[in-house]
Amino acid sequence: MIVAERKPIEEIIEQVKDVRSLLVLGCNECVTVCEAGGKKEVGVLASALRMVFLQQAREVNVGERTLERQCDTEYLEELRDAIDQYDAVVSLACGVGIQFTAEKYPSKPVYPGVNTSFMGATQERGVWVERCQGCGGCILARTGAVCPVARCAKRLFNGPCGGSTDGKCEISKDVDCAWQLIINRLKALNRLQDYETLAPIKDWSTDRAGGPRKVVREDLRS
Amino acid sequence: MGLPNDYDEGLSMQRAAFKQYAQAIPGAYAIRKADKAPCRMACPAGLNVQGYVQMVKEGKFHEALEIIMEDLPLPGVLGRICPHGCEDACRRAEVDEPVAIRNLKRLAADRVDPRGIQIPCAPARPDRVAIIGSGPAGLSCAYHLARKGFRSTIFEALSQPGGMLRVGIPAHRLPREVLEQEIEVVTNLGVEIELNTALGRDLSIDDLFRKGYKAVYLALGAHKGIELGVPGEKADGVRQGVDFLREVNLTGMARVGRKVVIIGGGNVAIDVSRSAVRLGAEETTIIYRRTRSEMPAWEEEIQAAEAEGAGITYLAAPQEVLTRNGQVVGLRCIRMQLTEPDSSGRKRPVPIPGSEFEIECDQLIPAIGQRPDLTALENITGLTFSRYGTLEVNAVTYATERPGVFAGGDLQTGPWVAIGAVAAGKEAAESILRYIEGRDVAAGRQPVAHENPRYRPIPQNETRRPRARMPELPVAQRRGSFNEVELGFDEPAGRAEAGRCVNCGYCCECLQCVDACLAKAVDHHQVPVTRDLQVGSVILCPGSEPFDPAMLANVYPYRKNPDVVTSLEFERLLSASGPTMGHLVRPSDGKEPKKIAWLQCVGSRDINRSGNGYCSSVCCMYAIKDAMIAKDHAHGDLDCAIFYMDIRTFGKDYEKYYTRAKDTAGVRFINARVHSVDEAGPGRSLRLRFVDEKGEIREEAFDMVVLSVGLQVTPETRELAKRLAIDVDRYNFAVSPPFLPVATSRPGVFAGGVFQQPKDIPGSVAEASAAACLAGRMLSAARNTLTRQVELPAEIDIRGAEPRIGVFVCNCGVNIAAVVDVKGVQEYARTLPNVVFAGQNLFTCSQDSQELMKQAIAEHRLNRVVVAACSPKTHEGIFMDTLEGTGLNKYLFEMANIRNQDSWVHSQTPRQATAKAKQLVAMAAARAATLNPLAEKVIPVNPRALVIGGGVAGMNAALAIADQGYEVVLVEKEERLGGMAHRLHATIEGWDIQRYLQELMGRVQSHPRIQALTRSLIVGFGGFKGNFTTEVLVGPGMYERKIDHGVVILATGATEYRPTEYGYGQSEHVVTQVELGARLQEHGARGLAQVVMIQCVGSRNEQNPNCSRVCCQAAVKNAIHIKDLSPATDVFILYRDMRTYGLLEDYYEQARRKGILFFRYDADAPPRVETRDGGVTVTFRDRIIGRELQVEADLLALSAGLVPSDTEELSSIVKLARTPEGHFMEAHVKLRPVDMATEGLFICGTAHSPQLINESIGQAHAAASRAVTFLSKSRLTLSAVTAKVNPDVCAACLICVRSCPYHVPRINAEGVSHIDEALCHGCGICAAECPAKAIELNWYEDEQLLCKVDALLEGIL
Amino acid sequence: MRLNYPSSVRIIRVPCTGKVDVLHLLRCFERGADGVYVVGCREGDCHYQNGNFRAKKRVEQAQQLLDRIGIGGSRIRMCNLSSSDAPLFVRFAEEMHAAVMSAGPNPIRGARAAMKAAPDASSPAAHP
Amino acid sequence: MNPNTPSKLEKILRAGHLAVTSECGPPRGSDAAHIVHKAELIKNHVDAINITDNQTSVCRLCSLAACIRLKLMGLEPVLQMVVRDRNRIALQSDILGAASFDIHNVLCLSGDHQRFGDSAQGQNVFDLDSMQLIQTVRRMRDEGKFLGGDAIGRPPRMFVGAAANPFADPFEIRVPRLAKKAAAGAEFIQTQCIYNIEKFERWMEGVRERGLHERVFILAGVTPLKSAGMARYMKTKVPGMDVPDEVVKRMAGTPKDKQAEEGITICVESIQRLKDVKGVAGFHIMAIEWEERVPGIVERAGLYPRPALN
Repeated sequence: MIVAERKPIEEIIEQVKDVRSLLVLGCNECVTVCEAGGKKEVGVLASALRMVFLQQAREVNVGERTLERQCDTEYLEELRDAIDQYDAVVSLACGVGIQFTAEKYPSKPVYPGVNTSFMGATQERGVWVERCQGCGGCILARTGAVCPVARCAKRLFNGPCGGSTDGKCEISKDVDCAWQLIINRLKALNRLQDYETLAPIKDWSTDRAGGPRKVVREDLRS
Repeated sequence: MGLPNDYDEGLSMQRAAFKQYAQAIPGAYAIRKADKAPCRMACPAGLNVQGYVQMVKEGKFHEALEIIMEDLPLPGVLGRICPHGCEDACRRAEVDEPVAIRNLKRLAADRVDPRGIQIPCAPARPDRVAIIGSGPAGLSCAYHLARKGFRSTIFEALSQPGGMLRVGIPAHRLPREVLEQEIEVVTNLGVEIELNTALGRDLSIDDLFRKGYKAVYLALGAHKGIELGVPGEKADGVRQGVDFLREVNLTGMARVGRKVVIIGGGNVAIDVSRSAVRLGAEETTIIYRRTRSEMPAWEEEIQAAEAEGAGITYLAAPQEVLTRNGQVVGLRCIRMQLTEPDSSGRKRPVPIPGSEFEIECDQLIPAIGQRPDLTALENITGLTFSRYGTLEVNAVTYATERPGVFAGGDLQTGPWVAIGAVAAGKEAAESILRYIEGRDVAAGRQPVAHENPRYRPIPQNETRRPRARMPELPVAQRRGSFNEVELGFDEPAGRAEAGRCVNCGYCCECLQCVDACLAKAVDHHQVPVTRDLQVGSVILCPGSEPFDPAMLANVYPYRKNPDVVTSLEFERLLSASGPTMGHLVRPSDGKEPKKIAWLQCVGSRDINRSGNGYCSSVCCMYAIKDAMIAKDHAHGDLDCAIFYMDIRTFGKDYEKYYTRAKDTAGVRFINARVHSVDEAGPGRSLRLRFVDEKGEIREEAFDMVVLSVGLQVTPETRELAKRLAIDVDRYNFAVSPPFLPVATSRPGVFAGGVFQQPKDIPGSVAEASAAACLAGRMLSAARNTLTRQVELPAEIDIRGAEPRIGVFVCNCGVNIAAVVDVKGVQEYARTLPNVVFAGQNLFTCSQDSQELMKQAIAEHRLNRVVVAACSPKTHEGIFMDTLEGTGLNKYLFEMANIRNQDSWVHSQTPRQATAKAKQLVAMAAARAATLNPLAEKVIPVNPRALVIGGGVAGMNAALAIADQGYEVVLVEKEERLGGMAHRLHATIEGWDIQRYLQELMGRVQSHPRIQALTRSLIVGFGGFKGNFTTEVLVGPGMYERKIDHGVVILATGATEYRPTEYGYGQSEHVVTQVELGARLQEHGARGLAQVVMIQCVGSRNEQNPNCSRVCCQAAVKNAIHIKDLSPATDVFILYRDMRTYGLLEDYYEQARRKGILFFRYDADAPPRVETRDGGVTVTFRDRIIGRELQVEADLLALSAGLVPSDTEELSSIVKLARTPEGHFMEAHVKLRPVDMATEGLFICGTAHSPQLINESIGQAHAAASRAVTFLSKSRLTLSAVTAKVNPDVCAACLICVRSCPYHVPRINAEGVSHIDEALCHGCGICAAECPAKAIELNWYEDEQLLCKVDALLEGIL
Repeated sequence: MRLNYPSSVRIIRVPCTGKVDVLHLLRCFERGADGVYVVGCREGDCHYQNGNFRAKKRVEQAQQLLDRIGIGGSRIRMCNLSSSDAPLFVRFAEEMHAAVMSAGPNPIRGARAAMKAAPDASSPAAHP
Repeated sequence: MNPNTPSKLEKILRAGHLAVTSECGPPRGSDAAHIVHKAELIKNHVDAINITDNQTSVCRLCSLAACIRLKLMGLEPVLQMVVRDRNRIALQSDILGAASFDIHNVLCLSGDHQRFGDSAQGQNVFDLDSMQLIQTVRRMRDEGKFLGGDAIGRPPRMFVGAAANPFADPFEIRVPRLAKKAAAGAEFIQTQCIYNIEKFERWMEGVRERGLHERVFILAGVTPLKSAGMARYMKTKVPGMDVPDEVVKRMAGTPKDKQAEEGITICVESIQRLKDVKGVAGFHIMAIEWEERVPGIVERAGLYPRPALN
C-alpha cells in the first residue's frame, strides 16, 4: 500500500489560514490502513482545525467526508453536490488522491493533509516500512526478493558497502542492511553463489528518470 | 455513638448503625445490638437508660426527653428523687463508678421543658377511666391511657395533686414548680384532676361505673404512718413523720419543737430532720436501731442531714415516750446490738439489757414506715388485701378481683419507690386498654427472663474517669429555706458524665434511626426466629478467625504497645478505605515508620503456647505482600524485615513473588525466631531480640512490629460442628474421608474453606465450588424443580417513533434530597428535549416506585427511560427489568448518577450539586434519545463435556459431571487411564492410592454417560462457550473424531521432573522421591543404613522458579516410612525451607520426633554429591555449627519437582494462556481459580499447578461444578453490548484484529472484519481504534457518548 | 466513602478506557470544556487486559495535538486507580481541578465570547 | 608483468615493490596552497597521493581539481571518485577531464551516505554503484567506449582501484565481494584501516585461497591513532571499523601526552606485521589531518627510501 504520514498540523493550518469554509476529505484505502487519512483522522484534523478557527474567533465551516477512494474519479463524483459549500479541500489521501481530487474539481483549491511517504507495509501496529520504489525494472529475482533499490541507502546492486555493521546500515542502527538481508536470503535459498554475478548497470529509464510514467494495456482499453 | 469499627480491626470508630465497609455489597446498613443494657433492665419502668444517656452525651436533650417520656411523664421529678436502681446495675462500676444516670435525666429535664415535648397520642376514644389518687401511679396511668386515646379523671383526696411526690418529699429535694410542670405534662393531654375528692367520702366505685367510667384505677398510696407501739405515744408533741411532712408540704409550715427527736432510718426520717431544721428546730436527733450501713436512707441524704446539723444515734430503740402534762419531754431508749440477719437480709437488732438511756426533747416524730389507709376500700366488694395491709392484684395485669378495677402503686406494694409506681401505672393502662377492648388482658405480657445476657465487653483500655459530683447549695443558705439543695449539672459536665457510659447494648435504641429512615426500614422489634428448612445437603463455610496474640502478651507487647499490630490491623492501615486512608503511619504517633518487622508463625506451628501445631498456610504470603505494599506506599524509603522459620510460598507462582520481594524490592528475610519485643529508646522504637542462623543473639530496633497471626476455627464453629454431629480433629478442623476433600464424616454435609483446613483464597474458592459439586451430585434430580420463570410481555416496536423520554428523579431518602434540590431537577428535566414526563420518587428502586414507573411508561407512552439516582453498577439491572416488564427493550435505559457522583461528594456545596445534577440529567436524557433497542443473542448449550486428561483429576471431573446427568467424553493420551497416580502408593496420611485408583477407573469405565477415549490426541479445536467442536485422533489407528461439546475441562496433569543434578541417572543409588516410594513399597528399607534426601531439585531455580509444593511432604512421608520400617536407618533431609503447610506440619513434627535429621542449605551453596561404588557421598554445610558435614549414603533421594505435561501444543490448538513454566493460566488467580479466561473452559489438577492428590480431586470437583453451571442451562443469553462492524466502510485494515485483547475480529470471506458477538467481551477497544470508524460498540456508540459531551457543554460557547 | 471533591467534575461512563477515542477527547475541547481526564484501572489491572494502555496513548496523542493548536496539553490527563481507592480518586479530581484552574478557561470560550460581542459576527458555523 | 597504463603506482607494484600511498583531503575552500602544502609534506615518502572526494559527505574542493594541482607539481595523484554525487554522464565526463591532465590512477568508491555530512537533506544519485564505475572506467580505457557505446577520442589510461573493507559485515561475502571487484576490473585495492590484524589475516587467507592477491594489488590501509579518544570513537562510531579492545586499552593505558606517539608506534608495528602477510602489496597510510607524521611512519616502518623508477 501507499504509506503516508500525517502532516504537521501547523503546516495544514498555514495552508488553510484564509479559507472561510473547508472540507476535510479522507480516503478509505491505503491511508486508512496506515492510519493517516481515514475517517478517524478526518475527524481528528477537522476537530483540531475547528478549534484553531474558534480560537481565532472565526466562523469557518469545517466539513468532514471520507470517500471510498480518491484515486477514482467515480468516487470523487460523490462530492459533486457538496463541494460548492466549501472554499477549499484538505485531502488526507495520498498524492495521487489529492491530485485526482484537484483534477476533478479544477476550480477548488485542494491542499495536502498528509505527506505521502512510500509504498510499504505495516510491520507492526504503528510501524510502516518501505519495500518498493516503483523503479519499473524489478530485479528481485536476483536479490532473493529483497530490493536493494528500496532498501539499500545507496541503492547498491553488487553488495554491501563498507558501512554494513552487525546487519545494520551505516545510516542508522534502526535500518537493516539490505545486503545483509539479501545475503541471508540467498544463503537460505542455497544460492549464495548468485551473489558473485555482477549486476548489469541499471536502466533507470523506467524509474522517475524517464519522466512521468504511464502504464497502458491496450487489451484492456475500451 | 462511638464504637470500634471491627472491619478496621478497631483502628477507627463507627456508630451502632453502620455499613460494614464502603464498598460492601449489598451496600446496606446493619445495627449492632446486644441484650438490653443492665440499667434498662434494672429500671422498674424499663426506661431506655442507655438511649437517653447517649442523647445527653450528644447534647440532644430534646431527644433524650423523648426517650424518657416514652415511659415516664415525670422526668424532672424522677431525675431528682429516684433511688436509681439503674446505677446499681451499671457496668461502668467495673471500671470505676457507675454513671450518674439519675442526674443526667434531670439534666435533660433542666435543659428542655418537658411540657414542650410532643407526646404522640392515639386518636381520642370515647371511653373514660377514673383514677383514684394523683401520685406517681395515678399520673402514670393517666398519662399512658391518654397516649392510648383514653381520657381519664383523677380524683385526689388532698387539696393539691401529686400524692406522695408532693406531700412526702420536701421542696428542698423536689421544687414544687418542677412537680407542677410535670403534672401539667399529664393534664396537657386532657387528663382532668378533681381535687379534694376522696374515695369513700365523696364517691364510690359503684358511682364511678354508674357515671359511665369504663374502668377504675386505684392508686391511693400509703400515707398512714406506722405507730411506734410504745407507751406515751399519744402525748402532745408526738407526731407521725408522714403527717408532719404532709402539713409542711401542703402549707409550707408546721409546728416544730426546739429539740426534735426523730425515730427511723429511712428517707422520711431524714426529710423530717431536714425540714425541721429549715422550720427552725435548734437541734434534731435521729434514733436508729441499726448501724449507719443498714440505714435505708440514701447516703447523700444522710450526709446532707448531718451537714445541716442533725445528730444520729445508732443502735438505739425507743422504749417509752416521756411526758409531762401530756406533753412530750423526752424519750427513753435502749441500746441495741446486731445479731444474725433477719428476713430482710439486714442484721437483726436486739436490745442490750440494762442499757436504757434518756434523751430530752420537746417534739418526737416517729418515721418508721407507712402503710395504705384502707378505710375507703375495706368494704368494697371484690377487693382483697394482703396480710401486709396492701391491696392484692394480678402481678402482671394489676387487675383486682373486681372486673374493671385495677390498682397499683404503694397501695398495692406498700411504700416503695416512685418509679415502681410509675411502672405500675403504665402496665395498668395497658390492661385497661385491653379490658375495654375486650381482649385478653394478660396475653403476651409474662415477664421475659434474661439469662446470661450478652453485653458489649468493656474495652480493656478504658481509662478511669471519676463520676461527676453535683454542686449543692451551701449549708449556710439552707436553714429557713426550702430552696433546692442539689443544683444540677451544667451541660459540659453532664455530657462528659454521659460519655462514661460503656454502651452495654451497643445500639442504645434511641430510635433516631427509625425516624431518620424515610423508607421505614428499621425495625427494632425484630427478634431471632427459629425456622425449619428441608434441605438435601448442607455446606459449611464458616470461615475462621485470626489468632488473638493478646494471650502471648509476655512475648509480644500486643495491646500494650500500639505499634505492635496484627497483620490484619496492618492491612487496614494499608487500605485506601482504612482508618488512615492508606497512609501508612504508626498508630502511636501518626508518624511514618522507617523500619517494620514482621514476625511469622504467631499462633501457628506452635503447640506450646497457642496450641496451634498446624501451619496456617497463608501468613508467609500475606506478610510478603504487605511488606511489598508498605514499601510501595512509603515510596521506597522503608526497611521491611520478615522474621521467619521457613518461608512457605508454595502456591502457584508465589515463589516468584517471594523472589521478587527478596531480590528486587529489597525486603529482608531473616531466618530467626524472635525471643522478645521491648519498647525501647526515644521515638518509641521496638527492640527485637533474636537468635540468628549462626546461633548468635542479636538485637535490632524497629518502628513497628507486625504479628503474622495464624488462622483458627472459632468456638462458634466448634459448637456448630457438634450440633451437626460432624467430626473435627484436635485443632477443630473438619475431618474428611480419604480422597473426598470437602466431604465430612456425615454424608450430605460438606465443608469448605479454612474450616476444612488452613488455606488461601484460591483454595477456598475452589473448595466452595467443589462442595457445591458434591451437593449438586446428590441433588441433581431436583435441579430446576423450584425455579420460576418470569413471564415478559412482547417487546414494543419503537422503530420510527420519536423519542419519548421519561425522567425519574430519585430523592434516595435524604441521600440525594438533603443536598440536591430534587424538585428543581425534576422541573428542569421536563424542559429537556424529548422529555415528556418527569417524576420524582422517595426511593426509585422500591417496589412501589417500580410499579409507578410502569404506570408512567404506559400512561405517557414512554419509549426511553432515564433514572437520575445512584450507580448503574448496582441498580441498572433493577430498572432494566422494570422496562422489560412493560415491554420496552431494556437497553432503552440510561442512568444519571446524582448520588454517588453528586450529592454524596458535593455535600458541602449544595448549589453546585444541584446544578451538576441538572447537567447529569441533561446528559442522560440526550443519550437516552440516541439509544436503540438491542437484541441479546441466545445461544444453545450442548450439554456434553469434554475432559482432557484421564488422571485422577480428569476422572473425578468426568464422574462428577456424569453423575449429574451430563454426557462426558474423556480423552487420555496414554493407553490406560490413571496418569501419574499409577506411580504413587500411599498418601502421607497412609491412604492407599492404588486401591483408590482402581476403584476410580472402574467407575469411569462402567459409567453409562462417560466415553473414555485412550491413546487419543487433540488436533483441532473451535467454537465458543456452549458450542465447541474438538477434533481428536483416536487409538492406534488414529482415526479422526469430531466431538461437539459445551464445555472443556483441562486436566492434563504433570510428571515428575527428571533431574540432571546430583548424579541422577549415573548411579542406581540416586533416585527420585517417587522412585524411592516405589522401592520402599517393593523392597522395604533393606540395606539402607544412611539415606539422604535433597529438596528443591528442579524447583525454585532459574529454569523453574516455582515451588513444586508436594516435595517437602513427599520427603517427610518417605522418611517416616523408612524410619517405621527401619528405625536404625539415619535419614538426612537437606532442605531450603520445609514447606509442610497446613496440617502437614504435624508430620514434619512427627518426623523430627522420630529422629530424622533436617539441615537447611543455601541455594547458592547446594550439597555436593559424589557417586561411588555402593552409594554416594553427600557433603553439605551445617549452618548452625558452621562446618561441612559428609554423609556416606546408601541412597540419595532427590525431591524432584513437578513439571506440567504437554501443555505447549494443546495451548496452541485451544489458544490457552500458559505461565512461562507451562502451567495453564486461570482467568483470575484468586476469584476464578478453575476457570480459564475463555468462557466454557475449566482447569484442574496439576495442569493448573503442582498439588497433592487430594487437592487435585478437590479442584476436579470444583471444575466440574463450574462446568455444570453451563451444562445445566439449555441456552445462554449473551450481552448485547458487543462490537459490530459496518461492512460498507470497513477497510479490512486489520487494526481491530490486532488490537482486540481477545483475538475475536476476523477478516471474513467478504474481505471485511467480522466480530462474533458470542466471543466479544464488549470492551470497545476495536471501536476506538478503527481508523475507518467502521466499528461501533452497541450501547456505547460514538454518538451515544458524544451527545453527552454536547449536552453537557451546550451553550457554553 | 463519600469524600468531597470539586464539583466541576462530570463523569461519562465507558465500559473500558480503551473505548475512549481521541475524537471523543477532542470533541470535549471543541465544545468548550476546560479539561478532561480519563480514569482507568491501574496499569496491569485492566479488566480487558490492555484497554488502559490504549487510552494512555490516546490521551498522549490528544495532549500533543492540543499543545500544538494552542488549547494546551495540560488540560488533559490519564489517571489510573483501583475502584476501591476513593482517596486517590479525590486527589486526581483535585489535581485536575487545580490544573484547569491554572490553565484558565479554554481559549475557545474567550474567543467565542468576543465574537458574540462583536456585532458583525459572520454566518453561523455548520458543524457536522 | 607489463603495466597497462602509464601509472607510476602501477609500475612500482608490478615491479614487485611494496608500494606506499597516502591521502590528502582537499580544503573546504578554494585556497590551493593548502593542498600544495600537504603534498609537500609527504611527497618524498609516498609513491602516490589519494585525493578524497567529499569524504564523509562534507562539501570540499573537488577531487579532480586537487589532483590536477598535484599533477602540476609533478606528483602522482590517485583520483578518488564516489558514485554518490554524479550520474554516469558526470562521472564519465570527469574521468575524461582527469585523463586530459594525464591523471593515471582512479579509485572507485560508493561514498559515505550524505546523512551524516553537511547536506543531509540533499538528494543522492547512485546511478551506478562502485562496482559499475570500475566497469565503466575499464570499458572506457580498454574498449575506448562510453557506456552508451560511442567511441571515445583518446580514451583515458587509468590504473583502476577500488576499496575493500575486510571488517564490514557480512564477513562471509567480504572475499567474494573482492572477487567481484576484481572481476569488474579493479587492479589495485586499498583497504579500510586495519587494527584487527588477525581478522585481516583471516580475510587474506580467503583472498589467497581464491588467488585474488595475484589478480589485484592489495594495499593494506593503516591510520595512526592520535589519542585514546580517537580509538574509542573509531571503535564505536565509525561503521565498518574494527578496533580491538587491546588497541583501545593500549591507547588508554598511555599517558595523554604520549598517546600520539603510541599511536604512531602501533601504526608502525602494524605495518611491520602486515609486511609478513602474503599478498600484501603495499600500504595506504591514511593519516587523517596528520600528514606531517607520514614521513616518520614510512621511515620507521622501513619503507624509506621509496624506490625510484627509471
